[in-house]
Amino acid sequence: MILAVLTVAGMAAAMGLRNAVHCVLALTLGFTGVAALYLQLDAQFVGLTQIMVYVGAVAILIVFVIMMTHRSEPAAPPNFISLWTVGSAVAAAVFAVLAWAICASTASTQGLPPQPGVTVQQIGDALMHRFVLPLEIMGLLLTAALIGAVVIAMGHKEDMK
Amino acid sequence: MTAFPWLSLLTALPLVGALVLLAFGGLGKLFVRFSALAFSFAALVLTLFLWHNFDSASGSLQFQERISWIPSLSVEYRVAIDGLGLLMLLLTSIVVPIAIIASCRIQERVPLYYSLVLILQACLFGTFTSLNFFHWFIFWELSLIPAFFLIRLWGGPRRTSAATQFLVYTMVGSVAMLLSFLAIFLATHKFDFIDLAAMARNGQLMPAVIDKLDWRRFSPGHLALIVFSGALLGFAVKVPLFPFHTWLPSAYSEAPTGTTILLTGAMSKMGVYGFLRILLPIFGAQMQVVLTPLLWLAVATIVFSAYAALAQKDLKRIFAYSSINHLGYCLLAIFALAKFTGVDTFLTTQKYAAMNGVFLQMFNHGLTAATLFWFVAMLEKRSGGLRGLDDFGGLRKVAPVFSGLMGIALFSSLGLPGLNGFIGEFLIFKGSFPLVTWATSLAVIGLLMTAIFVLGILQRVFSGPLNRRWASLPDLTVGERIVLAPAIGLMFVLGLYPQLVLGVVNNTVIQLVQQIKF
Amino acid sequence: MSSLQDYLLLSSLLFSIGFAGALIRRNAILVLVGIELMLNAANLNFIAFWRYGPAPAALTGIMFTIFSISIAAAEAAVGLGIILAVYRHFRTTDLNLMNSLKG
Amino acid sequence: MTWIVPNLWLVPALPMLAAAIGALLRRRGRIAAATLAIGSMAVSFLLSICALLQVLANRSGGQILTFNFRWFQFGNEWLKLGWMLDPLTAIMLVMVTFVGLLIFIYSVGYMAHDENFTRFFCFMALFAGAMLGVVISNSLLLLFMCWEIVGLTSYLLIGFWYNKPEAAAAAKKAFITTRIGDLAFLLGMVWLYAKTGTLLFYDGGAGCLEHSALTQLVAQSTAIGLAASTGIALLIFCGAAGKSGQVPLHVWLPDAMEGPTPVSALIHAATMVAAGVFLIARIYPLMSAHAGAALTPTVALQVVTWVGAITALFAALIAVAQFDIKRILAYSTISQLGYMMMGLGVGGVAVGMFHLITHAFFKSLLFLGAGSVIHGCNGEQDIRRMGGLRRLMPITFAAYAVGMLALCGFPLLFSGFWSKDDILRSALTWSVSRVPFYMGAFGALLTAFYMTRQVFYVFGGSSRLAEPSRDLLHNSHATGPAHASALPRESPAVMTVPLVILAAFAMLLGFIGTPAWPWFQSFLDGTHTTFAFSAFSGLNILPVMISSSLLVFCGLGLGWAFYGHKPIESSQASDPLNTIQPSIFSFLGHAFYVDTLYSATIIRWNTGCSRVCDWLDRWVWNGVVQTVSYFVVGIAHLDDFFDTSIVNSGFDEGCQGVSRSGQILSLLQDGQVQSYMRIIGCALIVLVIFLLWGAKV
Repeated sequence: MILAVLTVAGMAAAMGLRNAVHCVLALTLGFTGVAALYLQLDAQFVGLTQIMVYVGAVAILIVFVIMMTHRSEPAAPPNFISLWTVGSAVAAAVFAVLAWAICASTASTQGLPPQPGVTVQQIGDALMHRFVLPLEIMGLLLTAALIGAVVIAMGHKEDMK
Repeated sequence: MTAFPWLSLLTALPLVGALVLLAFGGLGKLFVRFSALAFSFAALVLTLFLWHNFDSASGSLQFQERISWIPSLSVEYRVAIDGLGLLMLLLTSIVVPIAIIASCRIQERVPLYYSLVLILQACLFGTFTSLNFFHWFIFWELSLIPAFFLIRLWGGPRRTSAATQFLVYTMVGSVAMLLSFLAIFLATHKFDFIDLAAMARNGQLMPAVIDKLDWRRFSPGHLALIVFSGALLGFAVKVPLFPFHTWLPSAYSEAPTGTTILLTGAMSKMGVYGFLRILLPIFGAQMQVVLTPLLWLAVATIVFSAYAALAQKDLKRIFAYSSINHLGYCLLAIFALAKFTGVDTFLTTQKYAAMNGVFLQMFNHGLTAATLFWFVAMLEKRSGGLRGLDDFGGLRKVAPVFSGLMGIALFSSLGLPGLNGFIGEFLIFKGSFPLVTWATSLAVIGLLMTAIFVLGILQRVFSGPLNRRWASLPDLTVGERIVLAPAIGLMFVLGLYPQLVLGVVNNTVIQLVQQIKF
Repeated sequence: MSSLQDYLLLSSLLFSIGFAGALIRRNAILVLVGIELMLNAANLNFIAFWRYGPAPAALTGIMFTIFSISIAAAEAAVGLGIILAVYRHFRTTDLNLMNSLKG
Repeated sequence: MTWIVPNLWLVPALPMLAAAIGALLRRRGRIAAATLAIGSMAVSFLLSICALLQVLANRSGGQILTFNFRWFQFGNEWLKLGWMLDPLTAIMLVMVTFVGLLIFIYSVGYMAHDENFTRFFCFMALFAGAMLGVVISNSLLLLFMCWEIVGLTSYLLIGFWYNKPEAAAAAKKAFITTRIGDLAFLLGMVWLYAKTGTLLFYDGGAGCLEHSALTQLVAQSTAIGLAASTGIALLIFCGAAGKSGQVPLHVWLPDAMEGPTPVSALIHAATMVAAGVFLIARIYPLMSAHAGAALTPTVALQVVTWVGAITALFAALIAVAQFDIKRILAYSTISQLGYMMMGLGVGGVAVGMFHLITHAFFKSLLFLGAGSVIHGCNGEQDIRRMGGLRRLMPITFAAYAVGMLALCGFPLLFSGFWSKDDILRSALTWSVSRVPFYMGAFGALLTAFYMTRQVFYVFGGSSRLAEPSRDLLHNSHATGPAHASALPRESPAVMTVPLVILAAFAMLLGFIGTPAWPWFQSFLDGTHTTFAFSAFSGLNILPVMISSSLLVFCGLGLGWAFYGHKPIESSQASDPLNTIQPSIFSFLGHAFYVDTLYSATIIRWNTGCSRVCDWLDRWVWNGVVQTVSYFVVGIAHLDDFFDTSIVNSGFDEGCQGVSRSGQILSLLQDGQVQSYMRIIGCALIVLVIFLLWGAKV
């Protein structure tokens, strides 16, 4: 419960704060909260991955980019209010229907089953046997993303020269 | 047969000429005129070459080219000529140079004019050589377009309505014909004239049409007649057959005279050619069913046009009606050919005579009418465009050579023995008289009326006191005499020695007549 | 606490927050952040369903989450790269000013 | 001398060649043209003599010499032409070439001052060639072709002075009138061809005038009950009637006198008009073919006889009341042609042909004499303004008198007597009716009368040439003296010598066909004859001779009583006959108003017909088309309206609507990522609601 409040607060702050850097800091808090939730759900490996990837890599990346763009959010245009209200209204509506759906569902009320006891070795086995093809594709995807990101970021430099 | 494609070459030659004229039209009018003439003479030489190499002893289709084109529609490119096609090619090749020479009054858009003339020539060549309905019809229709523009752009004061009338009239006929042939195609899946004629000969064609089309609303006989009359309409408008002739006088008189020469000399033969090549072999049986009305129409064409010619004041209109009249004799003979079938030796001989007469008459009329319009062109050149019957008078005094030579052409048109017009008419009368006695006897009135209006021209234009206005009208120049001499000479040659033509076409005639079986 | 429904409600709340952020913020980077949030919400759902699902031994939820995180990382890298490139071009990261696709 | 048969074509070909060369000569080549024409005629004449000798030598053989050749082919047949040599051909050849030669020579003088001298000889030579072609041809087709060319040259020569509108009109009239007959001829020929399969007259048994063809023709009958042979013969006779000026196609011949006088002499007196008679003589086997042993003449011959008799009398009556010297001779020619036809009808080839030959000589003599008179009188043709020429033109007068007496049939000495007598004698014994005989006899009386009248008018009394013409009298007196200066004078020798030669023949030629020595008749029939005075005692011979002599004397006497007894003093004086019976005289003077009748009926009808046809063409046939086309154009306009205002504008509206809605919708597409996401969110909401709703229901 505390974790949930912490996470939601972090996330809301990440979305609500004005300063982008503050946002990222709040975001790390949110990410960490989510990781804690994973741990609570007996998914230790995923939780640690979450911390490493999101808190360790993505958040840092975002900070870099924010610094490189070096701009704070510009002054709100006249229609900022309407944008804000419409956006939050839609989001609220989405939450409303989702919540309604969740509450309406009969499946979601069952109790917690016994702990499965998942080891990292099991995960490794699954990755190497049953999910080997997605893993390879994932590797490819990451490589491509890496190269792509570099190319996108560099291509313009060459153009600008 | 993998022989050299002479006929395709012949058809392509004027087209190339037209392109050359359009491309190099900027080099001056003189260049255009001479190169147009050069191309038409090249075509003439090529035709004479074909004439020379034609095997008149066989009379069947020669110089054949046959290439599969759209097999699914049974369309193939098939061209060949027999005596009939050869004669028409020769006539076209003779008429076109005449038309080009006679067009020297044209001063505007000269390259376009001559290239249209050459395109028209190519279409004519195509029409006279094609044996497959598909590309035959393309040539047939395509020939309208240059003709239309020649009338529309260079014609007289009422050219617009004349050109439109011409186009619409012939188009309506063509559409009717197209529908008929589509009906036949749907039934037989054949477009080839020779194949269709063979089917008609075996009595398979119309049953097939009746079976396949399956229009229960019409009795079988009526259905066959409907298909026939569609095709008939297409040709009847072109020839023309009374009462589908009214486009002709205005078209002929409004067209520039060079074009009129083409229209009367070569294009009007397309209709008669169609009657001989297509209608008679394929629809002979239907023709026989409605023979009596057709004969009356032919007689009406002859008599009526001759009378109408008598009432005209414009030389070109007179000759236009005279053209209708002359081709009316051809139609009379063609209808007479459908009168009897069978192997009676006597009747077959009459048919040989009639069809030989038709051939000769077509050629002669082409030559004579072209020459007459040529004279009108020369007269217009001298008079500044006047060509009324009463605008002149006594021209023999100032232009004796002109009068004399035009007199020869006029008497040739009248059918004077010794000149070319006579033999054709004699053979037609000789052949038709035993076949359709009454119609032939009535048609004689046309001969009489022709004499009256021809002499009327001689009397009012060339005789009598000299009209002061033309006191200084120049006679024919030496150049004009030289170019006229072959045409006039040919009239004498054919009048005295018709075997020159008949010897070449006779075997074709025998074959065609023997193919009229149903 | 700790019923499936609660987790699901939490994840949908996170999703809505991320969605709201993506809708409201005009800084492209923060929009991207919103999207990351939505992805996290989805991941949380996966894990929750895995934990409460009938066959946790099959590890499908975990696997899915692992792959999703990887993709999210890649997406973040490429997305930020694009944002950098766009920034160089437009000299702004304000989404409202980037309307080249306007019809 | 058999070489002449295959080379007989040279006889017509030489003048034709001369004509062809003459046509290419320039106007200045006068001598060359005349030399060519006369030379070719002379050679043709010599060849004709050879032909005649050949026939004479061949008389015992009896067969007809032919030479046929192939002209062109149609189907499996060849159309053959050919020429032949029989007595008829030979005698005609000699006559045509001889008379032609003389007239050619005469023309050199007569046409001396004409600017189209070369053209004249070209036409004349062409005519001679064509006429000779008619004579020698062994094929009806070849005959017809030459026949038409003869008609053409006649047309050209009548209209020779083309700048005179009357001449041009007369030429046209001549051609068209004869053409009417010719077309019937054409039909007859085509019919004959269809029935017999050949147009050769004699072809070794296969010709159309030979026995097998004729029996076949006689056996077949037409729809109206006549034998085919009769129908064909009558149609061909129409052609002959047109050419020979038989009633009712005679109207062109008097008008044809607009041509130069040598033309009238050669073409419209001696040869061309006789071609019709010759044609009937040529196809006489066909005309007289009848089935079995019928004794009465065939229908065709009866028609020929009646037409001939009517023409003979009719034209003679008209001739009485004419004033133009050439018109009198023209009507006289028509009348004599009628006699010839009648002779053919009642007596056969020999009778008709004998008159044809004698007539050719004396009528060309008369025409040439008249030409000489006109030449001497500076172109005057009105006999009322002549007079007194007997002293001024003695040679002409003498020759003319011979011709006149020959034409009248003055007994014993002159050729006309014998030939006319022959006809009358045959008519008397005609088995069908005697009326033709009486008509012929009355015609003979009239002939003598009108010729006497003419001679007294022209040669008697004193010259009235100086008097102002009747037409000018009312207009002006000033032109009178100018005319008066030219006194009639004798023509040059080149004109008078032919006259004299012809006069000699006009007298002597009769003796080859007298009843006592019918050489001519037997020559044509191919039998031998001997000289025997006793023949005069035969049936009807002397009575007819005497009665016809009496008629001639009667006519001469009447003529003298009216015109010679009291010479005409003034050109204004009324004709004595006119004073007696003005209405009849004027009726005859206008030639029974036949021309007026024709122009009021046939010609007007014809013109009307042509107008109607033209009108129909312009308004009715074309009108139908125009109506249809206007209708179509109307529909097109309607269609156009429909197109532009409904279909097109509807389409336009649709297009605009689409683009407007596009504009509206493009507002959605604002390029704002967040708007899109917003919409996605909304969609998500809707989707979830929808799913839940669906799950519930």
